[in-house]
Order: sequence, then C-alpha cells, then structure tokens
Amino acid sequence: ETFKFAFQGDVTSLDPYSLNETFTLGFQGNIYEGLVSFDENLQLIPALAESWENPEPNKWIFHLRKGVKFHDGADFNADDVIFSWKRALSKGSDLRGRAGTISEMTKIDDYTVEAITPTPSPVLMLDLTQLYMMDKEWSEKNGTTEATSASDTNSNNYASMHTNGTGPFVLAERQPDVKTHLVRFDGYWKDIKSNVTSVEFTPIKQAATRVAALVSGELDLVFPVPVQDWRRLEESEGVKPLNGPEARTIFLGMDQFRDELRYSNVKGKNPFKDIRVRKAFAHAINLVAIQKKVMRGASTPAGQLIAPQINGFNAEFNTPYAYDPAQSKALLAEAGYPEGFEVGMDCPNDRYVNDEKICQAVASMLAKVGVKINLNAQPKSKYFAKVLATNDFDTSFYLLGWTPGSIDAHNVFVNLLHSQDTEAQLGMFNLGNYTNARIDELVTMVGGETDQAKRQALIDEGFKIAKDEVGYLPLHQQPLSWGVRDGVTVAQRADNVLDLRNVVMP
Amino acid sequence: MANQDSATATNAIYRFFDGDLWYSFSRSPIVVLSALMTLLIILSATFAPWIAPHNPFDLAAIDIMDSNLPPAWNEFEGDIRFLLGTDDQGRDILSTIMYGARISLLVGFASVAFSVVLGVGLGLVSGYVGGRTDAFIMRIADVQLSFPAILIALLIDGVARGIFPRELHDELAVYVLIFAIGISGWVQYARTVRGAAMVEKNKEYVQAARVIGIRPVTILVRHILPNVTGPVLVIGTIHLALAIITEATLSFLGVGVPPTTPSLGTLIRIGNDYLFSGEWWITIFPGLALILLVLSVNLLGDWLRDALNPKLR
Amino acid sequence: MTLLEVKDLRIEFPSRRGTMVAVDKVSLTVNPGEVLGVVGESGAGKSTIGNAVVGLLEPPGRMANGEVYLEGKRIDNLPEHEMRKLRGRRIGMIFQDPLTSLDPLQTIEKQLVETIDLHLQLGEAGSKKRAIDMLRQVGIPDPEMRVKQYPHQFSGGMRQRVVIALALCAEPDVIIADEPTTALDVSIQAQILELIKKLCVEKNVGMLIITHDMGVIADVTDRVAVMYRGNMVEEGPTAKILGNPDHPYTQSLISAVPRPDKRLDRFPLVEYIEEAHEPKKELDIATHWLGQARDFGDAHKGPLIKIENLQMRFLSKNSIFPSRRVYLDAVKDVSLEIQPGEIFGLVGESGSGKSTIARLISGLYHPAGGQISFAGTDLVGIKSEKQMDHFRRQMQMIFQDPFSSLNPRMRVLDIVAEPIRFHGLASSKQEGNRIVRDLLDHVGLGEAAALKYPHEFSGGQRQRISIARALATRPRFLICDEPTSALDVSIQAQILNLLKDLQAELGLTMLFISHDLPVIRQMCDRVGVMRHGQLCEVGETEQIFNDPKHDYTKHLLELMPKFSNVAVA
Amino acid sequence: MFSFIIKRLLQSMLVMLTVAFVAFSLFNYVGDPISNMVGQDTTFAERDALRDRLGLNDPFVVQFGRFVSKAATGDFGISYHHKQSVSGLIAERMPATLELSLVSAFLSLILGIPLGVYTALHRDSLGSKLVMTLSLIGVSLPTFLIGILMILLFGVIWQILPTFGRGEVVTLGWWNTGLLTTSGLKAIIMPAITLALFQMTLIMRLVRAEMLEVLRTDFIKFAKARGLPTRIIHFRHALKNTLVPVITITGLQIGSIIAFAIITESVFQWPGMGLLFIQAISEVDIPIMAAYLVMIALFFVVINLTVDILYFFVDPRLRVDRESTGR
Ligand SMILES: Nc1ncnc2c1ncn2[C@@H]1O[C@H](COP(=O)(O)OP(=O)(O)OP(=O)(O)O)[C@@H](O)[C@H]1O
Ligand SMILES: Nc1ncnc2c1ncn2[C@@H]1O[C@H](COP(=O)(O)OP(=O)(O)OP(=O)(O)O)[C@@H](O)[C@H]1O
Ligand SMILES: [Mg+2]
Ligand SMILES: [Mg+2]
Repeated sequence: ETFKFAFQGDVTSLDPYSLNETFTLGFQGNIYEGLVSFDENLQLIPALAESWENPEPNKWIFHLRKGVKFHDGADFNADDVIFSWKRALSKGSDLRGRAGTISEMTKIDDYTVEAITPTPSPVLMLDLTQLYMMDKEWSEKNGTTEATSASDTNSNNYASMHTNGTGPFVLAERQPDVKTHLVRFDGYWKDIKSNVTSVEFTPIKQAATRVAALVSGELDLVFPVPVQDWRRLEESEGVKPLNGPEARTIFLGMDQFRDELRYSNVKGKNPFKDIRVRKAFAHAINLVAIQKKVMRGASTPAGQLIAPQINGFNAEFNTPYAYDPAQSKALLAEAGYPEGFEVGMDCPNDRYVNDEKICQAVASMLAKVGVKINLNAQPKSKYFAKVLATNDFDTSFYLLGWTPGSIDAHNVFVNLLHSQDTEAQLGMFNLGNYTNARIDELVTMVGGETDQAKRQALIDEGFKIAKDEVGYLPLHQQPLSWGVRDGVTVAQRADNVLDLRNVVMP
Repeated sequence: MANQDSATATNAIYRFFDGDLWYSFSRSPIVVLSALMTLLIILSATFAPWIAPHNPFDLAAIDIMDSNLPPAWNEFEGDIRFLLGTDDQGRDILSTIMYGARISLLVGFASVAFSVVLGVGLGLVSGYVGGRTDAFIMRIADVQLSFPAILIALLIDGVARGIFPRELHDELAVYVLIFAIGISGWVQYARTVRGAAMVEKNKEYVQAARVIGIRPVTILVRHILPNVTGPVLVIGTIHLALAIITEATLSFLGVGVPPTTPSLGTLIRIGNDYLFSGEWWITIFPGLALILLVLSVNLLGDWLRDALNPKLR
Repeated sequence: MTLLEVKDLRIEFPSRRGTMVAVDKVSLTVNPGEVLGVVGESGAGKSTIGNAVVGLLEPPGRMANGEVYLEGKRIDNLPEHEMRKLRGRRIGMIFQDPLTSLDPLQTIEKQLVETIDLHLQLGEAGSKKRAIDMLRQVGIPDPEMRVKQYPHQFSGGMRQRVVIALALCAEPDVIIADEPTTALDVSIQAQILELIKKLCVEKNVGMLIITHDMGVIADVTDRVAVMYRGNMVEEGPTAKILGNPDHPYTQSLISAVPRPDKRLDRFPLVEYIEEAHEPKKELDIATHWLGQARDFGDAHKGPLIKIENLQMRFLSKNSIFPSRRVYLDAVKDVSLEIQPGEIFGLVGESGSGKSTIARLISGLYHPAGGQISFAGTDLVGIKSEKQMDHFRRQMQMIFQDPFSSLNPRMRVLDIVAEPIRFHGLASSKQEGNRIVRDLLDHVGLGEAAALKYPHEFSGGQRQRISIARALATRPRFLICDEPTSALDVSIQAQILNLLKDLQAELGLTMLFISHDLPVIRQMCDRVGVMRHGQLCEVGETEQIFNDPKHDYTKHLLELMPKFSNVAVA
Repeated sequence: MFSFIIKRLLQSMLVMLTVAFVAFSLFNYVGDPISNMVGQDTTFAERDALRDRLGLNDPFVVQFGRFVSKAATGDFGISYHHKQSVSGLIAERMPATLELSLVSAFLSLILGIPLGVYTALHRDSLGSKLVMTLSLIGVSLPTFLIGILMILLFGVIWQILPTFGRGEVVTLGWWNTGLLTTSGLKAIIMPAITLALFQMTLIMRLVRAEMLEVLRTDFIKFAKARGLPTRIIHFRHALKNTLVPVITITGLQIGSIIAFAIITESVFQWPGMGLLFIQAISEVDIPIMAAYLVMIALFFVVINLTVDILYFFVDPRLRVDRESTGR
C-alpha cells in the first residue's frame, strides 16, 4: 500500500541532529529511533532500550534491545549509543540541549550503557525520545561523525541526504522540497499495525493547494488544514478533517521591564508595570469570540501557559480571565488611563494557526476599551529577528506560542517564567521580562525535584503566582488540524507528529 | 492683471473642450463610460469617510462577532447592515472596499507614475545619448532587474526604519511601498523607451530639431517622448493592476500597511483563504472592484494612446 | 478602348471642423500607350486623385462621388481582395514621398523579390535576377551590392529610383507616377523618362504622371490636365496647353517657369489670383520681423563657410576585423568656400554626396576627416553643446524630404514656433504665434494651416512648412536641400523671391542644393558640380552655364529638359 | 559585434559584483537566519556561537570579500536551511523553472502576437473588443487567485488535471524533464497558463498599439499599392516594424518569469527556483539568496544582451556603425 501525504514544509535535513524542530524530528522518527519513544497517546514506551533503571538520582542504566538491525544490516549495540550521544553533542548539532542532559556515558557491555546526569533529571527520558541512534561504523565509513551544519564549509554532509536507521521505513529517494520516498524495512524488529509499504511525502506550502490535493484524491493525508476549511472537508466526498488540541499554547506577552515602552504614546512610564493595566487587558479580550470566530470553534481557550497534555498541567489554573470590558475600562481609569493609550503590537503572520487574525481580533477588542493597538504583523523570520534577544527584545506587546519540547512544565518555567538572565541563559523567551523572585527560585527547585507530588506542588505554586500577577495573557491551545482520506486510520498525536507506524490503509 | 489671468484660464478651458482630445473623448461612449467608472471609484475612495456605511479601519467599531457574514441578500445569514457581507474580522466588505481602494489607488497610481517618470526619463537619455551613458544606465537596469520587488521593499523598509524615528514608521509605510514598487518597475519602461528612442532619434524630424539648436533634453521631451508614448501607456496601464496586487504581497511580508487597515489587494488576499470554505464574497467583491478599475483605466489608456496620435483619430 | 477612366470624381476629407473638398468634378482618361500629365497648384488635389484610383485614400478621406474604370470595368467599388489583385499587377503606383515608401527593416532585394515573385512567378532566383536588372534600368550604380542594402543607406534620389523600380517591376498596364523625378538629377531623370517612354511605346502602357516640372511635361506627355484648387481647369494636347493655354491660371503658370537660358533678377510671379482670394501683400523686409535683430556678434571678414578636405564615409559591410570592413566614401576630399551674402549652388548626380555635405555642415554627421569652419571658427573641433548652440542659431537647414522632417505629433503652429520660442525671438507667446501665422502666410499656406498636423498636408505644403520653420530662426546661413522640388512653379517663384530678397537686404548666405538647373541659374551666384563624392567643377553661375569646363557638367547641361523651346515654339 | 559582446560581458562582471554587493547590504534587513536554523530550545549562547561560526558577526566587508573570493571559484557555500551545497540546489531546480517559463513564454507569444495583430486590424470589431476586455480580466486578478480558481475548477471539481507538482519526471543526463510524460505534460498546463496570462495580455496590447501606428505608415500604403497579399503586409512588413518594443518586453518578462515565478510556483507547488527563492527569503537563507541573485543577474545580463543583439538584427538602422553617427 502506498501512503501519500503532504505537510506545509519539508524535512529540513535527514541528519537527525541537525535541527530540533517538531516536524523534522517527527519525520526522522520513522527512519531512526531513540532508546525510548512515545506511543500514540504520548505515553513513554521502550524502544531501542528494552528497559532502564535509575539506581542513583544522577545515574541511569539502559539495557539495550538485542537483535536490532540497521537498514544496512549492521547490528545495533552500545557503541552506537555512545557514538550517537557524542555526535549529538558535536559542533553542528542542534540537539546539544537534549544530549547535554547527560554528562557522561560509558559502555558496560555490548548491550548495556550507563549515563550520568549532572543534576537529578526528571525529564531525561522525555529528552531521549527524539535522540535517535545512528550506526557508528556506517557514520565513520561515510565520514559523517559530526552533525551536519551550515557552517560546515567543506561539502555536503553525507547524513543529510542518506540514512541508516533502525526504524520501520527506509529512505528510497529524496529531492529536497520536492519529494521524499520511503519504503518498508523488512528487518524491522517490532510488529506494527501499519500495512503501509511505501510512503510518498510532498511538501506543499500553500494551504489551499494542500487541501485541494486531498479533496481531488491525489493524497491520503495533509496537514495542517486551515481551520476554516474543515467544513469543506466534512462536506466533500471521501475525505474528512481530523482534529484535536495541540500541546501548544498561544499567549500574549507584555514588556514589563523597560521604564518607558518603546512603542507607545505613554511617555516616561511603562503602563504594563501596573498590574491594573495588565488585568484590564486580560478582561478586555474575549477568548470565546476568538475561539468561535477566528478559530471556528477549533481551539481551547486557555488560562495558563501549558496544555493538558503537558506534564505538570493543573486544570485549576486553566480557567481564562473573565471577559468583562466594563471592568477593564474601570481598571484602566483607575490606573490613570481613562482615555486608554496607544501601544505597538508585534505579531507573526505565518507561524501559528491564524496568528495574524488573532492579533487583529485582539486589537479590535482592546480598541473597545480605549487601547489603540498599532499592529505590526510580519513573517516569522522578521518577527523573531525583532523580538528575540538578538535585537534586544524589541517589542512592547507580542503574540507567541510555546510547546515545551520535553512535554514538561519545567521547560516553560525555564524559558518563559524565569526572569531574563543572559548569563545563565534563563528566561530567554520571556520577552517582556515578567519577573517574580519566587518563581525564579521555583525554577531551580522544579528542575531538581524527582518526587512527582512535591514537584507538582511547586509547579502549581509557580503558575498561580503568574496567573495572579497576570504575567502573561494566555489565549488558547491551538488545534491540530489534519485532513485524511476516508478509510485511512492514523493516530493524531498531540505533538503534531505523524508516526507512520500507526497508519493503516483501507 | 487678475482679470487677464482669469480670461486666459477660461480661454484654456474653452480650448480644452473645443480641443481634439475632448472631441474624440466625448464621441466614444465606451471611453466616457470607463472615465465615469474610474471617476466613481476614485471619488468613492476619496470620500469614503463620508459616504461609506461603516468605518472598517476603526478597530473599536468592528466586532469579531459580525465576521464572515454573507451579503445582505442571503436569506439565512445576511445582515441588512452589511450589504456585501463582512470579512473575517467583521469588517463591512463594501466599506472596506471603499477605504481599501484609497490605499490601493494611492499606491497603484503613485508607484506607476514614479516608475514611468524614472523609467521614461532614463530610457530616453539612454537611447538618445547612447555610448557610455547608455551602457551605464542599462547596467544599472540589469542590477535592478535582479532584485524582485519583494527584496527591494524589504531593503527600503529596513533602511527607512533605520533612518527615521520609530514614531514615523507607520506614516512612512505607504511611501516605502510606493517607492519600492515604483523603483522595481522602472526598468521595463526604460528599456522599452530606450529601444524606441534609438529608432526615433535617427528620423529627420529629430535632426531638424537638432539643427534648430534645441537642447537634447527638450528634443527628448517634446519630440521623441510623444512618439514613444504608445508602449509606455500600454505597460503603464497594465502595471497599475500589478502594483496594486504587489502591494498586497508586500503588506503580507510586513512591509507596508498594517493588517488592521487592509487595502483592496490585501482584502483579496484575505478572502483567498476563504475560497474553499465558501465565503466567496470576501474575495469576489474586491476582485470585481479591481477588475472594474483596471478595465476602465486600460480602456482610457487605449483611447488616450490613439487620441494622442493625430494620425489615428 | 480607354485604359483608365475617371469620371466626375469628388473627394472629401471630413473633419469635425467641416468637410474639406480636395477634388471636385474631375474627369480624366488615359489611353494605352499614352502619357497624361497632371500639373497644377501645390495642394490642388493631384496626389489625391492618384490615391483614389488605386483605392488607397488616406483616412478620413472618402470618395463622395465619381467612378473609376479600368479597361471599361468599374473598379472603385470592388471589394478589397479584388482590388488587391489589380494593384501592382495592373496598376503600378509611385507615391510622392519616396523616402518613406520603403520598409526600413527589409533589404531592397527582399522588397523587390517579393513583389516580382508574387506577380510574375519567376521563382527565387529569377526574381533576384530581375530585381538587379530593374535597379540597373533605373540607373542605380553597382546594383549587385546595393540590392543587399537597407533603405536608410540610400540617398534621396536613389530611394526614389527604387520606388520606381518597385512600381514597374511587375509590368503593370497603367502607371500612376506622382512626382517620380523630383529628387533626380537631370541625367538620371532623362534615363527614367526614357524608360517610361519606352514602356509606353513597346508595351502599350498607359501612364498618368503628376509633376511640377514643365520640362518633364514637355518632354514626355501626350496630353496635359491642369488642376487648380481641386478642380480641373483645362485639359488638352501638350503642345496646345503649353503653347497656347486658354485658362488664365495655366497662362500664368506657364509664364512663371524659370528660364534656363538667361538669368533674371527675380522669378516672374503668377498673376492669376482667384477673385475670392485677397491679393498677396508684398513683404517689406526692412520693417518685417524677419529683418530685425540680425546682429551675430562677430565682425568676421572672409568666407563665412570654409570647407577643407572634407571626408565622410559610411560602413557598408561590417566585420569584426577592421581590415575586412567595407566603406562607402560618400564625400571625398571636398573643399569649398562660401562668402557672406552669397548663394552657393550645389548640383550633381543623385547619390553624389550633396545631402551628406549639408548634414556635415549642420553638424548632424561628424566628418571622417577635414575641416569645416563657420565665420572663422572650426566647427569640427567643438565639443560642447553650448558652444555649438551659438552657431546653430545662425545656421539653418531645409531638409530634402518634407515628409519625415516634420514631427507627426506636433501641430504646424508648434513646429514653426519652436525655433522662435527656443531662441527667444519673440517677446511673448502671442507675438510668437502671430509671427508663425505671418510666416505661414508668406509661404502660401494661409493662417488656418497652423492648427493642423503634418499628415493633413500635401507634399508641397509640407515642404513649405519646413521652409517656414527654417526661416523662423532668422538664420544667417541657410542650407537648402532641394527646397522647392515638390512645389509648383508659382509657389516656387514666390518662395525663391522671398529668399532672394532676404539675401539682398540682409546678406543671407545660402548653400542651395537642387537638381533643377534653371532654378540654380536664377538663384545662385556660384555653383559647384558634384559627382561620386567629389567636387568636379566650381565657378560663377553664368560661367558654368555658358562655358562648362568639365565633361560631366557639359553632360548635365545638355540633358536639361528644354521647356522654353516648346513654349517659344 | 564581437567586440561589442566582449565589452558587454566585461560590464556584466561589474553588474554581478554590484548585485552581490547590494544583496549583501540587504541581508541585514530580511531577518535573522539563526532563529530559523535552530529549534526553540536552543540557548542564546549557542545561537551566538552559531552566528559566529557562520561568520555573521564579521564586519560587512569581510563577509562580502569572503563571498566574492569563494564565488569566483564557483563555491557558493552551504544552504543554511537545506544544509546542502547551494550550487547543487540551484542546478537541481533550474530545469523545472526553465521548462515552465519557456512553455509559458511560448504560449504567450503564440497567442499574444496573433491576437495583437488581429485586434489591431479589426480595431472596432466585436471580437477584438471582447478579446481586449477578457484579457484584462486576466491581469487584474492576482496570480494566486487565478491559480486557486483553476485548481478548484480543473483539479477539484472536474479532476482532470493534477493540483500540484510536476508529475512524472524523466532524467536525461543532468537535466530532468516533465515534458516527456503524460502526467508531466498535464501538470504543466495550469501553471503555464497562469504564468502566461499576464505576459500574453501585455504582449498582445503592445503588438496592437504598435501595429496601429505602423499600419498608417507610408510604406504599408506602398506595399498595398504593390498588390502584396494582406498576410505578407501584416506579418512581414507591419509586424516586423512593431518588434523592437515587443522584443524588449518579452525579454524582460521571460527573465522575470525565470527568476521570480514565485507565486505561481508556490501555488502549484512547482519545484522550481522561485519556490527555492521564496523559501530562502522566509528562512533567511543567505547563501542561497546571494548565489541566486548573482545568478539571476547573469540571466538578465544574458537576456538583455540578446535583446540588444536582436535589435540589431531586427532594425538595420540600429546597427553599430560608429563611423556614421553624429555628435
Ligand atoms: N489626410 C488628410 N487630411 C486632411 N486633408 C488632407 C489630407 N491629405 C490631403 N489633404 C488636403 O487635400 C488637398 C489635396 O492634397 P494633395 O496631396 O492631393 O495635393 P497635391 O496636388 O498632390 O499637392 P502637391 O503638389 O503639393 O503634392 C490639400 O489641400 C491637403 O491639405
Ligand atoms: N546612413 C547612411 N548609411 C550608408 N550609406 C549612406 C547613408 N546615407 C547616405 N549614404 C550613401 O552616401 C551616398 C551619398 O548620399 P547623399 O544622400 O549625400 O546623396 P545626394 O547627393 O544627396 O543624392 P540625392 O540627390 O539623390 O539626394 C549615397 O551613395 C548613399 O547611398
Ligand atoms: Mg502631391
Ligand atoms: Mg540628397
């Protein structure tokens, strides 16, 4: 059975360490495998490691699966694990963060390895799901012992165009941005339910073209599908939309550290430093209207920065701020802005589902309480260039989306809630530098706590503070939006990864 | 003195209406119709704040709950307040077309005018003077051609942002657009006019002018220019549509007008997202407005080209 | 049976300001083997008749009345595709403006071959052979080489001959020739006329020839029709019309023909003036605008124009290697001087380089060698436009081709006013326009001409616009390249007298290029004779005419059509 | 002619240097490549280290010098995004784009010129008015809209043409072509028409405008008087005299479709250079953009040189004969 699918972009590279990005790693996951992996419900399952133990907080022992073969027929063993870990730490690798959770790795025997972490790490296993195993001999033979990188000037890195994994599919042909063709690997170690023998993947950038290709019957699955096209898919013969909440939360952030906003008509002070202004903003935004109209009912309004799928989620904090324009106006007047004020807003227009439309809706809602938004919507490359640290966090009010790569709340604490700390590289995506000393403390504590109950309490405390202080304005979890042909069963994972092991053709 | 001035003014008006141009204009119903159409579009754009039923650029006045309503005549969801329906933000399509046309017309006409002036000027000089000047101008044209409007716009926008203070950015946006679209279009005119000027300059009437001692600049403007207007008008009128659409593309790239004040082109682009989902009115109505505008401007251009040529009248 | 018959023709040019009747109540017949001459006032409608016969009236012109028959068959109402079969094959047409009648982008050969092959089906090779043959017959030297060239590489007279070759190459039964020899020197003219006569006699071809040259009329025509203001005033055998005309217009026309045998002070003017028309006011140069402010800021003594060893060559075959390029030497080593107040005549073979010399002096071409000095200043060395301007104002040129030297998109008013405005010769715009109207009037166009565009005029009328424009700078030195070739003798006389007056009163200096030897004799103080790019003889006019030294000069004078003989007889 | 070409080629070196230079100054404004090259979790220290390794922190002159000296040896570096050699990528994409643009250029010429002649000859006929009006509708709608509408109609509703891609591709040496397979031919129809629409209208209108003028000239009248058939008059004499502007514009248009058929290529997911380029812009893939722009400059230089040479072929009056030109 041939399964044809399309995504909006291409796999950046086939080298499993060259880019830490959801789609790229997700696709590579069909060719390569890590020591552990996720099942269709994002539950951790053993993969190349049959089992593991954690004898000391800092020490892990992995028992590798025996009899696993690489696509070229070579055996998988402990040397490959250590080699892969080292390769993931090499200069061009973008997975150094994940690989770096382990500080030392030693071979105990051919099928046992020991890993040491610098601190106790509750998220180690999650990090390992997408740290794929490569064959040492193959890599050495082909001169690709370091991760492919653009700064690598000598020539193409072999691994970016060729693969040799242990996964259920083998690369047959690849034309970047045009087509990638996979075929089933006969020697795969595990029985999977998929009956797919051949896979054709095409990147299609334009949403309309993608949807058209599905409706016309040329493809079996496409994603993402614009939310407004769901109805069309429902009405069309032979295809249907497939949707569910994604683990990504969309939120607004405010500059809370500058003494004067860069883009505002308020001079000499920063209105966002006043909690009443932040509250006023929170009450002015009608999340239900955004959900209903902009997202066509496909999103879930959110009250905090992590989604239910994320480790550490607590439904208690997920109730959105109430929509109450009257109160919002009152709060603004109280804060000294009875006539409102002007502020510039930065927004990407090709990064998240309907991102620009959300920003426009927010602007219009804020206008109703007197706040005039000057919207600056740009493609992601320009947007990120502007708002990230490289350009001195050049924004006053912005929209951002976040999926913790490790599916754990700690990631959010480190990146979004900790105050900006360039030295320690903490809070680097806390673009508005929302600061609370207690949260800063909590970040370290959450990172080191292995007792799940205690850890949850710490996490809850942090989110409560952030919510009470209105550090951020969460909007919603955006939907996963796929379109499939009738009869094709797939598992739609909340991290938006298409695992071909779960695809069954009619 | 003033008296005399007004006398010459009325004289000029009289002469215009008595002139050949007006005569050939008033005799062609199609041309009159397209002139009226163009005028209607320009006027309704200019006076949009006074005659449009809503103000779609006022964020406080639009309501997301009104979004995606079909035209008023739709029996199920049509809303009498919104004659042609609403877009995805709840803006009234009719009003947005009128308001958006302000931006589109300004950008379209100004940028085409800009590239025509620049291109025709350089093309004339290049074709007439020849030699090194020609080589120099044409090599600049080669450089220019290598950059698509998109990149040029990004560059100019970046430079403008670097030079001008932050407060001015929004006001400058439109001018940046005009400049960017204009500057990326001049080569077409320059090369066309250059070709024509190279042929024209060898004709005897040009030599006659040279013998009189007329300055090259005057020869270019008074003698050669009128004889090369044909292709310029053709390209110019067609480029109007292109400029309006390019503006939409550029706005998407974050240079140009913000999404809260959509232009005609942007409205079409927005509506494009909703073609599959059935909200056709967001695209079709602004599309029709654009077609009408382009059609009438081109018909006017055709007429003007013929009318300017005494032999074709 | 008559070959061609035109009955009661009326042609109108409707415009929004009223309908202009170009031709009215004209009837003509041409019999096989017969040559019918049409003479008359410039703008009388002669060309229009020719155009109407072949069905190619310029829009918006239309035939309001009348019929045209070819061998008894009516042709004016034939559909276009039927008409097309007649053109070229049955009726050959030579238009008045040879310089623009050729497709600039095709070689002469292509244009000849396609016509010959179409009508005579001679095949590729046969057509080529005939093409070369035709060119030789019309007197183009070195036709094998020339046939590969493009029209712009030909001189005015040569292009005219190509057009003649094109009209004759398919052996038509009727030929309509509109001023076919205006740009030809007498020897070529004689050759062409000989060819025409031969066709008439041997092939029984009928011919309608429109011309201003009474010598040509006397030489070749059997019958003559005289036109005046759109009407035919008189028709009859040539000898009768020339010798003993009935109509007063014809009488005055004949008397205005310049005499080749003796030099007069002024050209005799036509006395016949239609009653409706106001009498021409004589121009008093001393008080007229043309006579004012003639101060050129130098008190130069000696020759105004001094040319030394002038050379000019054109690339006729290009090649990467300079050594393999072939050049055509248009002007070889010419030296001459023109004194202030002198009219210097330049005559000679067509294609001998006369126009090229004119263009070199006026700065349109850059010489390959030699020197040109104007009032003692070397013009070749001048690099800056500004400096050149100073001389340009003093120097004017009337171009050989009246059709292409006027900007088709400008009104006559603007064309003539341009030099006045540019050089600031009038104090206000109104005054400028008044001067223009006055000038137009003096060249016989009438003030109404000012608002029209060039294409609305007849050949002669356009030439007069050119003349008015040249005069409008109040030049000190005037280059006239065939200034009156398209004018009827009465207008010619009027204009030449004006030029003579300007010379006499103001010392206007002129270089006067013409093929019309009688005119040269009347106008010029000294004459140069050119051939093959060289000046073969220079001398006082009377001396050249009475006692030519060079063989070529003698040859030219011999061939001069002798109209006066007939007239006197 | 030979020396003319040599001279032009020398000039084009300068052109390409300038393009490279301008391109380099531009890259500061198109965005930051780093955020596209790394995952969201990458720390700032690492981002900065990467920027350093790529040489993006070097002064402008150093970056430019490095680029030029490498480019001179044909090395345009490695794409940030694809992590492959840039020259290889461009070479891979070239056939798709060239095929698409040549087919659409061909279409627009084959339709545009006869229609232009037709509308000029029958200036007032209903047919030509219809053609003139319809063609304008084609240019007043944005390409993306036309593309989507075609996809909707032919791909989704009637399902007779593929909605995306190039279909089956055959490799001939280093060239891969879609023109030899049925699916490839079917796939090229919609994108080619979309692209050709604008060009066709432009060419048609230009031809018409010029024809109208030429048809009133004396030499056409004389050609008629010689009894030449209408076809020869219109196509050999009149049309040829309209060609100078038409060649100019056609040349420029072909150049720009080769270079920037961005929108059509992305609507139809046509795997050509336009797609590569638009992606490079959004990913801030500087090596691709730089190499690409320089290559486009080369394209235009060549096209414009060809156009100038064609001028000389079409119009003998423009041939270089310096000897006879005036001041
Ligand atoms: N296209 C036109 N539009 C308006 N009037 C025209 C047009 N062509 C010619 N005429 C007018 O018709 C009259 C006759 O012109 P025609 O060319 O027949 O004169 P002609 O006798 O050949 O004169 P010439 O000897 O000067 O060539 C002129 O007065 C001229 O102004
Ligand atoms: N632009 C040109 N390119 C090439 N050859 C040219 C060019 N102009 C003129 N010639 C050639 O130069 C020679 C002289 O031409 P010129 O026009 O001076 O002759 P002319 O004496 O004025 O003849 P006519 O009395 O026939 O007008 C001719 O042989 C002509 O073919
Ligand atoms: Mg005439
Ligand atoms: Mg001459």
